[in-house]
Amino acid sequence: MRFFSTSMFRGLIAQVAGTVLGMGLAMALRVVFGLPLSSPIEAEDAHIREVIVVVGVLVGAIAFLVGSGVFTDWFKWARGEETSDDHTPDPSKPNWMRYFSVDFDHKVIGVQYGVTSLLLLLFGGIFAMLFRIELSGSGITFLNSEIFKVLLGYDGPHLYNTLMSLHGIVMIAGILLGVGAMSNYLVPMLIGANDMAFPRLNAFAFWINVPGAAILLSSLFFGGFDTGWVGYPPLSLRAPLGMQMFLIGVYLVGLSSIAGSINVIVTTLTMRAKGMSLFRMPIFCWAALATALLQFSATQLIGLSFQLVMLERLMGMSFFDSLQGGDPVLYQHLFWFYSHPAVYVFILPGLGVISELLPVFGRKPLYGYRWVALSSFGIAVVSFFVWAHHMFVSGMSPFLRIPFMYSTLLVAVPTGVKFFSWAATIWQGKTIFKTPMLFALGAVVIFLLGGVTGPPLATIATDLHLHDTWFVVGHFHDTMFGGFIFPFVAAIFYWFPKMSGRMYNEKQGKIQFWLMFIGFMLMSNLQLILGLLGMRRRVVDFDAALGFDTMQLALTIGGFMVFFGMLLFAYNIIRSWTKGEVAEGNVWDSRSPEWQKPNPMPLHNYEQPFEVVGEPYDYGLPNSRYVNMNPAGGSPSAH
Amino acid sequence: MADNTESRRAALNRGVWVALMLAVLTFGEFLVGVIAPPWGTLLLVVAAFKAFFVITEYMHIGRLFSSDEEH
Amino acid sequence: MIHLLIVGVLVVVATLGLGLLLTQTGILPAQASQQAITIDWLFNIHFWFIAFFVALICVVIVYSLIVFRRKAGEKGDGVYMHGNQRLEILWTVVPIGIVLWMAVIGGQTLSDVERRDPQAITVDVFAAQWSWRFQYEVTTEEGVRTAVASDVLVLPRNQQALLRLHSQDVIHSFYVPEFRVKQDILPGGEEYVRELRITPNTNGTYTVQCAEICGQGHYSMLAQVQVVDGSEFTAWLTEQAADCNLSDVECGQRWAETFGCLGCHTTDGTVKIGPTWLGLAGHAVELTDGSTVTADTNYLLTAIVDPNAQIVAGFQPNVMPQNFDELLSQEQINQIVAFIESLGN
Amino acid sequence: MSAVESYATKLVRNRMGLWLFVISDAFVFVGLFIARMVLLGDTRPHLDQGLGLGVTIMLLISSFFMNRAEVEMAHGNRPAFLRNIFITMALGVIFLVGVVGVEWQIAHFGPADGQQGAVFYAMTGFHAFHVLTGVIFLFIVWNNGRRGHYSAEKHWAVEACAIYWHFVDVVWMFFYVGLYLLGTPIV
Repeated sequence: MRFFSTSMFRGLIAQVAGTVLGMGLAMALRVVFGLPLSSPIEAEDAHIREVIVVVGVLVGAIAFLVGSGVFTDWFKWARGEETSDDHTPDPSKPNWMRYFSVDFDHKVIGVQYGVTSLLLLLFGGIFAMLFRIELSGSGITFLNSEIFKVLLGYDGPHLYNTLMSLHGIVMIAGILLGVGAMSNYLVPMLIGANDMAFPRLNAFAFWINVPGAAILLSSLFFGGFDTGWVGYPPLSLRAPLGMQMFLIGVYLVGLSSIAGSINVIVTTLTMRAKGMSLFRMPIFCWAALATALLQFSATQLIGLSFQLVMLERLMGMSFFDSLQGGDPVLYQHLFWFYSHPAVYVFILPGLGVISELLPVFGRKPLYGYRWVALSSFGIAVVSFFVWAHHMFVSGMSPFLRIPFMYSTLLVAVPTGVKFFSWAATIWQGKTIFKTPMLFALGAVVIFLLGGVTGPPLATIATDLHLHDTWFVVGHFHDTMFGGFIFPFVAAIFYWFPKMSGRMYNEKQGKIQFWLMFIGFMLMSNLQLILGLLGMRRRVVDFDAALGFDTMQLALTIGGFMVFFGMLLFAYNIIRSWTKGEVAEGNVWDSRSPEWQKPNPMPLHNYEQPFEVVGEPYDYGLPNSRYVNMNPAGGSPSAH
Repeated sequence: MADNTESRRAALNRGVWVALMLAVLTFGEFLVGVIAPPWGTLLLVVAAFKAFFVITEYMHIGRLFSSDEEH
Repeated sequence: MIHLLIVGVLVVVATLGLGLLLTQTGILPAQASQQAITIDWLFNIHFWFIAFFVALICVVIVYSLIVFRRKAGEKGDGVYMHGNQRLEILWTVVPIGIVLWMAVIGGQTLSDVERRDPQAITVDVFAAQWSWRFQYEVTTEEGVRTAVASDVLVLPRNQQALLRLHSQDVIHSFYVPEFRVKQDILPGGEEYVRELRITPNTNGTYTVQCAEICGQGHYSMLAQVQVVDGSEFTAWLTEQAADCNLSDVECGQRWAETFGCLGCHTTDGTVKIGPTWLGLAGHAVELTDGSTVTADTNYLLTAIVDPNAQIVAGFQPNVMPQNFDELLSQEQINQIVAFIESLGN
Repeated sequence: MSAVESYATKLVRNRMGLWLFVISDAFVFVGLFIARMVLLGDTRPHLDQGLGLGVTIMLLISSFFMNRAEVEMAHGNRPAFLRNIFITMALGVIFLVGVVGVEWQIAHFGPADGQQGAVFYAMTGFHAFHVLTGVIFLFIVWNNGRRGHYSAEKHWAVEACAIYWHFVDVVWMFFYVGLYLLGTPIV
């Protein structure tokens, strides 16, 4: 019953009420201005409904935030009232309630991000499995089932397009939240801060995702959309109402990303422990900082491009419809200016986790720390100048193509530095094969595939063949699994004792790894081969004469292996959270400051600020310390 | 407050100078834009100049990089 | 040192194995154009680099994990080595050199692929949701210039074809895997027409696919490409340029095929994107506003030239192109109606 | 319990956070400006020049008063601060009325009329939304100042408000050129 007094519940109730209210408001305004509420002409009637629903949904999103209570402190400030900086939780409430309520503790927010992320990844996975069943053979069969028509009002190719588009964007939202989870949970802890710089902004940045995700998923019930996750106009101008839900949902998630990244930058730059110069930060913080720089700047342009599409749909303003004087290629420029750097937003934190874990389990220093740190920045900076490689065949000005080919190929250089450094770190290491390390190693291999399949796409002549084929799908899944999914799973296993105070089940973790690694290799290599053979992407059906049936069936099996691996993961962490073996002390024998504290992490991370006295990854160097946990007392607690 | 009077005067005067500068530039822009439209690039340069004034003088971007308080 | 030597040998072996696997097992479709030859040459260079890089990293990692792994009961840390400035500079500078070289040969390949032949024959490609139409300009024996439309792209072998790509609604993309090239097709006027040059070099039948998602029927937006000898091509074009001298119904069927009607409307009763034509003419049709009309000749004429006027229940407005009255002559429209009416029972 | 952080420490963070927000927001306007350059090129919408100059001057003068208000507060001169910030707010409202209330009504085209309508209403609309939020911010600061908040030492809210308001002004400097002065008018 206490669930009913949580922010989550109050927010969702407020969102429903707000949506209804907003729709009523829109209708009332139309009546006041003498506009019709319906029209005998089908197209016009649909447009009127769209305007009303969009206003309702926007009001609903704001209502969620007000209802959940994220704004409460800010409203107090606006009225000139003081608020307390002490966020010690109410002891009369059970601990689980904190995770469903507005809480300013970065560890709670980090877990909230993480759980929401995993939920979205689950939805994205279910969508993928649905259309994978369809794609396991030629002919349209499964998605023509009566049940879909009954449930959603549409089926067949349109359902495929909707599922495929939603799979893409829901996964991306899930990944963005996962990035938020890692940044929020880890950055303050690793740099010795007790919280983020702006705890309220942090809570806002998380909670805005909840209505955002709800709206995004609701597009399934508003007729879906058939544009893929890129939403290119003019197609997105003609898509059903579900398109608007996609645009609004992504916009809200993007807003979260911007707010969160500002927090990360300020926290990293101003709240480091004494003695922690930038080049003595744990390597993950470099990745988080580079990520945040991309997020806070580029995200605005996808927001803008989506708003312009919304305005074009709602008000008939012609930005992108070339039949009305707009320019469809302009949208692609605005969209990719974010969406290319976004890919690095997804992978940089993951690469940071890999760099963080390899030394701990290899018992060796991270090879070339400075180069690894700066390569994150190199990738971030270069990524601003490569967006048009998504547009080699788009019909943009031809003179743009060659410069973008050069800049894109240059991304290989800092990425290469990372690979060489990882290989050198692993070389001659006394590797301990615990689950987090398995996932980190798996990530290196998978990301390697993603890396080497990049240059054929970056080179225009070969891209002419590969663009919009399954090769792109394979390349992208390689980078996402190697750059995010595997490192994210590794990070959750690795810091699980910090979160819960307990250990995960090692055996299940290892089964999960092999299930996912083998399944993924099967899946992604077949995607790459299908693409090379010329199978275009985003099609519900393919000609049986092409002979792709067997490969597609195997691909589906690989996909399901990955899916079941993730289900096992969910089972493992849910069960271990309460039933796992109690994990005491420095489980991994790590030098990092957070492991010098008890598990789970104390409420206020470091009551006693620590001092950095050495390099972070000097494993194998006798008598070296990274942190002095008790600078006043002088007694070393870290080795 | 008496000890602040001098710095206050100086700050207010600075504000006046910036405003005058902006007014002159804006009027110039207007004339160029209305009389000689092809000089578009020049107008953007002038606008950037104005923006630079506001960012340094009114928005005090310098404070971002100074750790000590000015007053 | 001995370890590095073994790794070196293994890298060479793995590179050779992987490189041969990628270049010799036919993971690219058949080549059917001059452009494909050039592009595949570049693909093979990429494949060798991929093979080398994958081999290098994987061999080092796997070798280290197996040989140096922590054996049972072993304690202590790995070898302390925190970095080597020279090595780092080396593996930054060498890749820069490599990618610059790749970019240079990439640029050369591109200019090779896009080389213009002034003798190229021009074909106007019209893409619409969800059909293809190819239009040739022919000068008949009497010296009259006339357009020939076809739903099959016929191209002469060893002659460059200049495709001018037009879209009537959303973005599409012209893609024939065997030709290796692809170009998005933008809607809008002449300003948005994009060009693609292909020099087919092997006779055969291929498929044009739309490679940019364009809505419900995207998956079925296919057309046939036939590469034939030059003389055969000329004969085909002359034949097409002749007026349709068949019966109205047969001519109607021909227009329905060439102008893409059958991409959405079937003649066998299955429902695709639009209503089927089988058993349509003369029968009652329920509209979205709930009313019912009879599909007589007038209804069919309106449905072709102004498709949004009456939407059949269960179908969407704005799906069918609204410019058929510009594309087709009145005679052609009448013949299509005659064809639909022939399917009435 | 962690030590309560000092006002000065927080001020450094707040400034950095606000500036990051401003830079981030600037990307939207840069995007809009690029869209304008792509869609309109060397033409400009057909607009009332007098009105354009008028609202621009209003906004510039408001920035001047905003600066005065901040200087006065930094020197603890509350009445002058309140007076100046009120004038800023009033000028902001006049700007809004000038753009949304007058220019939008007398323009020769609506939002759905081709690229010039799309560009003009999008640019002024996005900017007007920022002016509106700025006016609300000014009102909150004015209202709290009236009730005795802020001092010469602690007035971050005033500084934040000033930075935001000047930012809105800076954006308009470019938008004024982009909408009213650049290129030849579309007839």
